Formats: sequence, C-alpha cells, structure tokens
Amino acid sequence: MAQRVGLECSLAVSEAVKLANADVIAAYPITPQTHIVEHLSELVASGELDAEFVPVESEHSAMSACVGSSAAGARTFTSSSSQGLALMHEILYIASALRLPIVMVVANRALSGPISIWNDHGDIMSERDINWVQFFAENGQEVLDLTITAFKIAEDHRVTLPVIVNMDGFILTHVIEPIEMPEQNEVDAYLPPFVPAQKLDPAKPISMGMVGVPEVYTEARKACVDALEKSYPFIVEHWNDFAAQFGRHYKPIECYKTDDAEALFVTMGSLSETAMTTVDELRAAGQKVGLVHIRLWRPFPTDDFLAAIGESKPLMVLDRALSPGCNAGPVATELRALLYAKGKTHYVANFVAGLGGRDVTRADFKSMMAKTLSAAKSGAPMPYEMVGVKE
Amino acid sequence: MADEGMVSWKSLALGCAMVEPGTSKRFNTGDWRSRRRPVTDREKCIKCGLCYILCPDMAFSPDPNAEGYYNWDGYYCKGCGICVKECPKDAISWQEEKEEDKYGPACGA
Amino acid sequence: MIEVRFHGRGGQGAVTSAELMAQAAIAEGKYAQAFPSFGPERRGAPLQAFLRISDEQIRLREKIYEPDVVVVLDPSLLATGNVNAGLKPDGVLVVNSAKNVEAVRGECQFNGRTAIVDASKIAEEELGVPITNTTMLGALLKAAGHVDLKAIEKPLAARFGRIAEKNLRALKRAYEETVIEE
Amino acid sequence: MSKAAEAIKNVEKISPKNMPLVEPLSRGHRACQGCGEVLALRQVLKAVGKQVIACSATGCMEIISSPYPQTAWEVPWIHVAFENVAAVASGVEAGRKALIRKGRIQDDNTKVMAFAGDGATADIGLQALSGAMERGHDFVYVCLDNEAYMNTGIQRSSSTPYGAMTTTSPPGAKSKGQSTWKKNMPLIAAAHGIPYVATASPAFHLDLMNKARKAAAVPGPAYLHIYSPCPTGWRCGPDTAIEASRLVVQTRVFPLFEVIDGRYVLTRDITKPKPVADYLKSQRRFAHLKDEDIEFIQKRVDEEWERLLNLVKATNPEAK
Repeated sequence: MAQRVGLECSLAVSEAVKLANADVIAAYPITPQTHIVEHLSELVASGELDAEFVPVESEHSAMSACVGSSAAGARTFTSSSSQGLALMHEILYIASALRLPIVMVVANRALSGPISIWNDHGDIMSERDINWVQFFAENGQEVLDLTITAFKIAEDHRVTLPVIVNMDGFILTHVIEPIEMPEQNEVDAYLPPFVPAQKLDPAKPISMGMVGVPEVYTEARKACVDALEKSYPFIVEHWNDFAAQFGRHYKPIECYKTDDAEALFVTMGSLSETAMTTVDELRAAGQKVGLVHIRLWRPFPTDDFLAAIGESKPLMVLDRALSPGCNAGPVATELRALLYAKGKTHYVANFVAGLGGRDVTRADFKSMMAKTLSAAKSGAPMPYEMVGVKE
Repeated sequence: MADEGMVSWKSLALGCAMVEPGTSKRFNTGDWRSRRRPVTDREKCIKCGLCYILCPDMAFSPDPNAEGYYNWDGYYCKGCGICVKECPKDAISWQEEKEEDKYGPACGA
Repeated sequence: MIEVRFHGRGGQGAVTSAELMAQAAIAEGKYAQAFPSFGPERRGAPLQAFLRISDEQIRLREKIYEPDVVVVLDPSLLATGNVNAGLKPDGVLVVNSAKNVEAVRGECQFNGRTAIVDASKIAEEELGVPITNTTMLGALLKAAGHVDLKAIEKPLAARFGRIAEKNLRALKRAYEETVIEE
Repeated sequence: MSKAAEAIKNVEKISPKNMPLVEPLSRGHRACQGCGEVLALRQVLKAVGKQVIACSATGCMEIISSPYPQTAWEVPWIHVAFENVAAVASGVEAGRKALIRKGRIQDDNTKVMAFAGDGATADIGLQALSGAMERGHDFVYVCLDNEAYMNTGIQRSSSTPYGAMTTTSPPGAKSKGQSTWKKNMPLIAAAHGIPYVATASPAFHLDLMNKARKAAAVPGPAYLHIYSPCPTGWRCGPDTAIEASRLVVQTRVFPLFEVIDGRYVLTRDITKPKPVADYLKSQRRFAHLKDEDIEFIQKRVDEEWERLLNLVKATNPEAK
C-alpha cells in the first residue's frame, strides 16, 4: 500500500530515484537543487540505494560522467539548476545526440546576473533546443511520479532520449507537502530494469561520438529530432500505464474549467496551482475564465494544446523568462508561431512574471487577466509586459 | 547536390554510432604518398622489427611466410619515411614509384 | 484553511517548526504546506517560515501575506516592528516572552488575541538549550488548535530520535503554560 | 610493498621477442604523415590490448580516428567533448562498477582509458582530470603531448615549451615565441597522490609499452604523459618524429621517470646528456632562438633535471 507522507518535494525526487533503482548518480551541488543530491548521497551511504554516487567537481563533469555512465549501460540520474545547467549546456546536446536515456531533475532558478538563487525559468528556457524530452511538474507528487515515468520513457527503445523533469526552485524544492509514496514492488512492476539499446562493451565494440562530416551531420540531426518528435505517443502511453497502476493520470496539456471559459490563463510549472485558485476566485466573482497548463514542453504537444484552447478565446500567457530583443517571452513566442501556422486568431497577451523569485500572487493573476481582456476587446496588439517592475 | 558517400538518416545507427569496429581499414591512405615508396632489402634486414613498431600507419606487418621479416602495405603507407630513417642497418630505402602501381598489395580491402 | 507565519532567527528552528506541524497535519489526513522564506540569511538573521493547513488540497504557491497566526520564536524580534504585518484582526499572535501581555502588545502594536509563553525558559530547563522551535509548537497548538497534540509525536520522534522525548516534554509544558489573552 | 608496486610486479614485460601483434587502433586512420602522436597512441593500445573501453577528448587523435563512417577503433570507444574526457571516463568506470556489483554485467577486467592531447589535459580539461584523479576512479589517463593545439592550427598551450613558435606565440621584435615554461603535468598528476604516474617517449617504445601495461595493472588512477612529436606543427620533416623523441630524452629536456605510490624512479638515467641546442636546432619552431636564448633554456633544463634527481633521492630514502 502506498503511504501518504509529509515530505519535502526535493526528498520526493531522491526517493523516486531510489524507487527507480538508479545505478549511478553524478552530481554537483547548487542551490536550490542541493536537498535532492544530499538525500541521494544519504540513501547511497545507508545502503538503501545500491548506486555509485560520483561527487564530481563541476556540473560540466556531472553531465559528462552521466554520459559515460549511461553509455556503459547504467541507469543514470543527475540534478542541477541555473548556472550549473548552463555549465552543462555543451554536453546536454551531446547526451541526446548520443541517444543516452539520462534522467535529470532541474530545480529551476534564474540565471545571473545579477546572481540570484531564486526561481524562474530562465535556466531551462536557455536549454530549449537540446533535444531532450522535457516535463514541468506542478507539485511534489507530480515531481515524484514524473521522475519515475521519466526513466521508463527515456529507456523505451522507441524513444531512447534523455529526459528533464523541471520543478520550480524553492517554490517546490523546499516545500513540505503530502505525498503518496509508492511501494517498491509497485514501481518495480511499472519500471523494468534498464536494457540499453547499445553500450560500450569490449565484447561488441562500437564507436560513439564520431566526427559528423558534412555528408552525415544533417542526417544525424534529422534522426535525433525525429526521435524527439515521435516520442509523443510513447510518453502518453507510459503516463496512461502509470495512471492504470497508480491512479494518478498525467496528460501533456491539462485543462482546468476551460469548457465554458471566455478567456484562458496559460501557465507552466508550479504557478499553475496558484492560477487554479485564481480561476476559482474569479469564477466565484462571476468571471468565466479557465486555465490551460503545459506539462509536456518538449516535444510540444501541438494538437493537445489546440484542442485545449478551443476557438478564439483570449489567452493570457505567463512567461517566467525573458527572451531579450524578441517581442515576447519564449512560451508566448512559440505559441503565437504555432497559432499562426494553424490559421488561428486567438488574442495572445503575454506577461513575464516571477523573475528571480518575485512572488506571483492571485492578485497578480487577476490583474494580468483584466489587462488581457481589455486589450483583447480593443484588438490592438499588446507588447509583452514585465509584471511588477518598479519604475 | 552530389550525394556521394551519403546515407539516409533512417539507416544511421542509434546516436550516429558506428557499430562495426575498425571500418577505417577500408580507407586508402596510400594515395597520400608522393612519388616514392620504402623498400626493404631483406639481405640487409636483421629482423629487429623497428619498421613495424615505429610505423604510425601500421603499414608493416609480420610476413606469414618468412618469420622475422615484415611486409609493407602500400594501401596504408603515407610515405613519411620514419622506417627509412630509423632502420639501424639502412635496409630500407626509397624507390621511385609510378602512379599505376602505387598501392602495392592492397590487403586492406 | 489556516495560514501561519513563523518568525525566528537563523538557527532557532523556525523552519523545523513549520515542517513538524505540516507533518503532523498530514499524518492526520489533512493537507499542509510548509516552506521557508527562501533568503540568503545565515545563522542569527531574522527569518520567516510559512505553514498552511487545510482540509482540502492546497493550490497556492505564494507567500503568506495575511496570516491567521503569527508565531514569534525569539522575543527580541517583537521590536523589529513587522512581526504582525498583515496578521488578520481576528488572528492570533503567539509569542515567546517572559513579559506580560501589555508589555508584549506595546512592543509590537498588536491588540488582538495574544498567546504568551516563556518558551526560552522552558527550553533552557527541559532541553538545556535556548532553542524554542519545538517548545513554541506547544503554544501554537494551544492557541490555534488546528492539529491534535498527539499527532505531533510521530514527526517529533522521526526528527529528533533520542532527544524526541525531551522535546515533547518541553512542547507539552508550553502547551500547559501558555496564557491566552483575548 | 605498496599496492601499486605489488600490482606492477606481476605485469608481463614486453620485449622485442614477445611484441604484441594486436592493433586495437586500426589502420586507415587519417593522421598526418609521420605523426608521432598516433604512433604513441598505437603503442599504448598494443601494450594494453583489447580489453579496454577508450574515451577520447576532442583533438587530433579523435578527428583522425573517427570521421563518420570510418572508425579506427577496434575497441569500444566514446568521444564526447574537449575538456571532459576524464569525467566521461569516470562515468564509464562508475557505471560498470555499479553494474558489476549489482550482478548485471560480468567483471571481465576491462580497463577504462582516457586519451587527450596537451591542451585537453593541461589547459581546458585540467579540472575534470584533477577531479577524476582525486576521486580515485580506476582508469588510465594518457596525455599525448604534442606541445600545442595542433588540431586547430598550432596555437600555444600551457604545455608549449619556452621559446617555441606557434601561431599564437609568434616570435617578433617584442617576443621570443612562447614566453612561459612548459607546465609540468606529470608532477601535477603526482601531487594528487595517485598510485602511478609515468612519462614516456615513442622512441623508447619498449619502455613506453611497459609503462602502459603497468598503468593498466595498477588499481586506481594512473597517468601517462607521452611526448608526441608533431612534425607538421613543429615545422619538421615527416620522418623526424622518432629522432625528436629520442633527442628530447638524451638532452634531458623530457626525462623518463615513474612515480609509483609517490616514489620517484628515473627509468632512463642520462649520464652524458647531449646539449639542448642539438634538440632545439632540429626543429624549425625554435629556429628564431639566439645562442643566449638557448643558453637560458639549457640552464633551466639542468635545474629541472636536478630537481627531479632530488625528488628521486627524497622519495627513496633507503637508496644510497
């Protein structure tokens, strides 16, 4: 029987890695990811998790060691944040190009400068094109569950790609909340041992990471993006299987009270919860709004998103990162491009909020929605707005 | 665009790996050699094996028919001349070669 | 839903207080959230911790701006002037202080419901250290009554192991000795 | 006897009579004519054989051995990036260690090896190497030192010797070429307290191959620093690699030694050294140096040799 416990969400990640029986963890500490790796080293030290914990000297080496370990055929996990993720940047592309099913939890944090240890999505938005499968978790339960599914999806031979589970730094990592902890035998039934599609083995020598001469580089990239684009049905399949076994159903795009909604919030990550409460409060006040929240960021679930937003409703898209010099935040830019390509005419208002740990409250959501509705009414395009900037 | 040497993306191994070892053996580096080739005078050869162990291109290999001697392979020899220079008995010397018989015994294919 | 804000100094265990209470509530089948104020503070600096407890799922990821309860772990923080910021008029201020209610109210300009206990003295006597986090939980339980006193025992044992007994004794004594002024 | 010395004792020595015929690095690679680096790589691999997993840093040896679809590797091989080969190797080692312990793969005595140039070792990859050595992974790290960034076009590295001309240390009115002394990587490796460190040169191929075998036999990190002439980058004829790698030892510019569990051992004593000028004058990268510069370098070489002898004395107190 699954047990309901009060647990810090970071520790829930570590417990998920233990339940997944990972073989190697290579990690370097960085706020706000630290509790994840601290607890993992405790689990290894106590013998509860039989794994090699490689305390590398940098994040660059963390991802490099993960590449080596995964290529050797070991189930491999790491976790990072912000500057650490940026330091990994170079190797992130190589991990997916080599098709290594590494799982990483990113405790999302702002990028310097100025240096900020607090939450936003600037770190992960800089890693949008690394060809990894990417999820955004909204609470501790989800981060535990998605981490377990991440191994299954990554290691599925029809996918064979690395996976990132994003969780908001501090807002999730340092929060204690109720979490259903699955039993080991339940997870074992869901997640079989890792069988690598290929590995470094003297009995069958292969060469990995060859020089991509101009005659092959384009084809190599094509094969890699194709794998990501085609991973969608398998992600859904594994999430459905998870639901069948554990009773918690995750979908690439989630809807909250959208059916009769006249305008929609679009969010990603833990603020989706605040947005839900905001929807409830606005509805109680007579305003029919709804929420579409994005759980699967890569590959982007275009059809699910289009189905979720319906026809012509104004969208209030929340970005938690800047795309300087562009006319919108990264999520809004992408959604606008998608809508244009599909001939849709939804009004898209874009707000950049919650940078570097700035709290985003229900009051903020309400104000953003009010601005969206009035701008949509006028029909005039609205430049993106940085919420709460002190003039 | 010419598509010589190109393969379909669908036929690439996972992660663009090369699952067959040592495929470079098919690659002809003999045509890097210009005008001349090293030739061993087996009368002078003392079977020390330096030509074998000091060749960066593995162009020398043990002669299966004459123990202690080494065969030269024009398919790989790039013509650096280390063997000529390092042979302690000056048993290896340069010999002019024509384009048509450049590759010698092509045992690499 | 009840929202609690803890004020303490780095090292005094305000975060632990919030965590233990959340765990107790969760163990009772309730929903709860405990989180620190995510600052760069180090030992000694004033800091806050937050706690939400509810019978329904909590879907909020914002700080607590209008708490129902404020818990002050260190009497010297009263004078900083912001411990009762946003505290609901019908809320309760739970204070570690050796002073009487008039003196406490005078220090922080709050005239609502006030619960006072000399937690420093209890902690010193029961634990041998002036760390008031578990002691103040006794006062909080008495003042707010949102979680059963028994529910705190298990999380306390899990956190403190051998010294859980002593902490529970301090907590229970604070529960008894807390004086509530309406 | 120390652990490393114990492990080394049982190594089967290579002599001209039992030269291994195995070629884990295949023919048909694309190294320059007369490349001393690929020769050093070949000799190392011949010595350790095929029970290895090889990891390469970006650089000449990686480029020339793996242009798709031609791999020169007969053993499992991985290349990831420039600065991280030691980290990649430590991951491979940790992964296999976990899998062996959990009974998922057999312990087949596979040695994990990392290969990198001097730039990837002494400059951009030094941190990753230091980390991997400090953590004590069971692997052999081989630095193939051709004394500059040859792959990108002969730019100076911290391993470029004083006075050498490179494309980023050109001699001129205000420059003598490289203005700093060569970074002493073997001593940096030894300072980590790892069980085995050695220097080698392909002109002394038996010494090199036996050191490679010892490095592979030692449990824990082993570091091999191999002098690897680059005739192209050093502006020399394609047949000069062996001559250079002999002279560099005979002039005491590149001493051959081992550090076994902290004990320094001179593996080739040079009692009658040739003048450093003989070495410098054989390479056009030093052609601009004047007599006084050569004298300056000679003095430094003498001092470094003394320092090494002192290290040998200091770490072998029982010897006379």
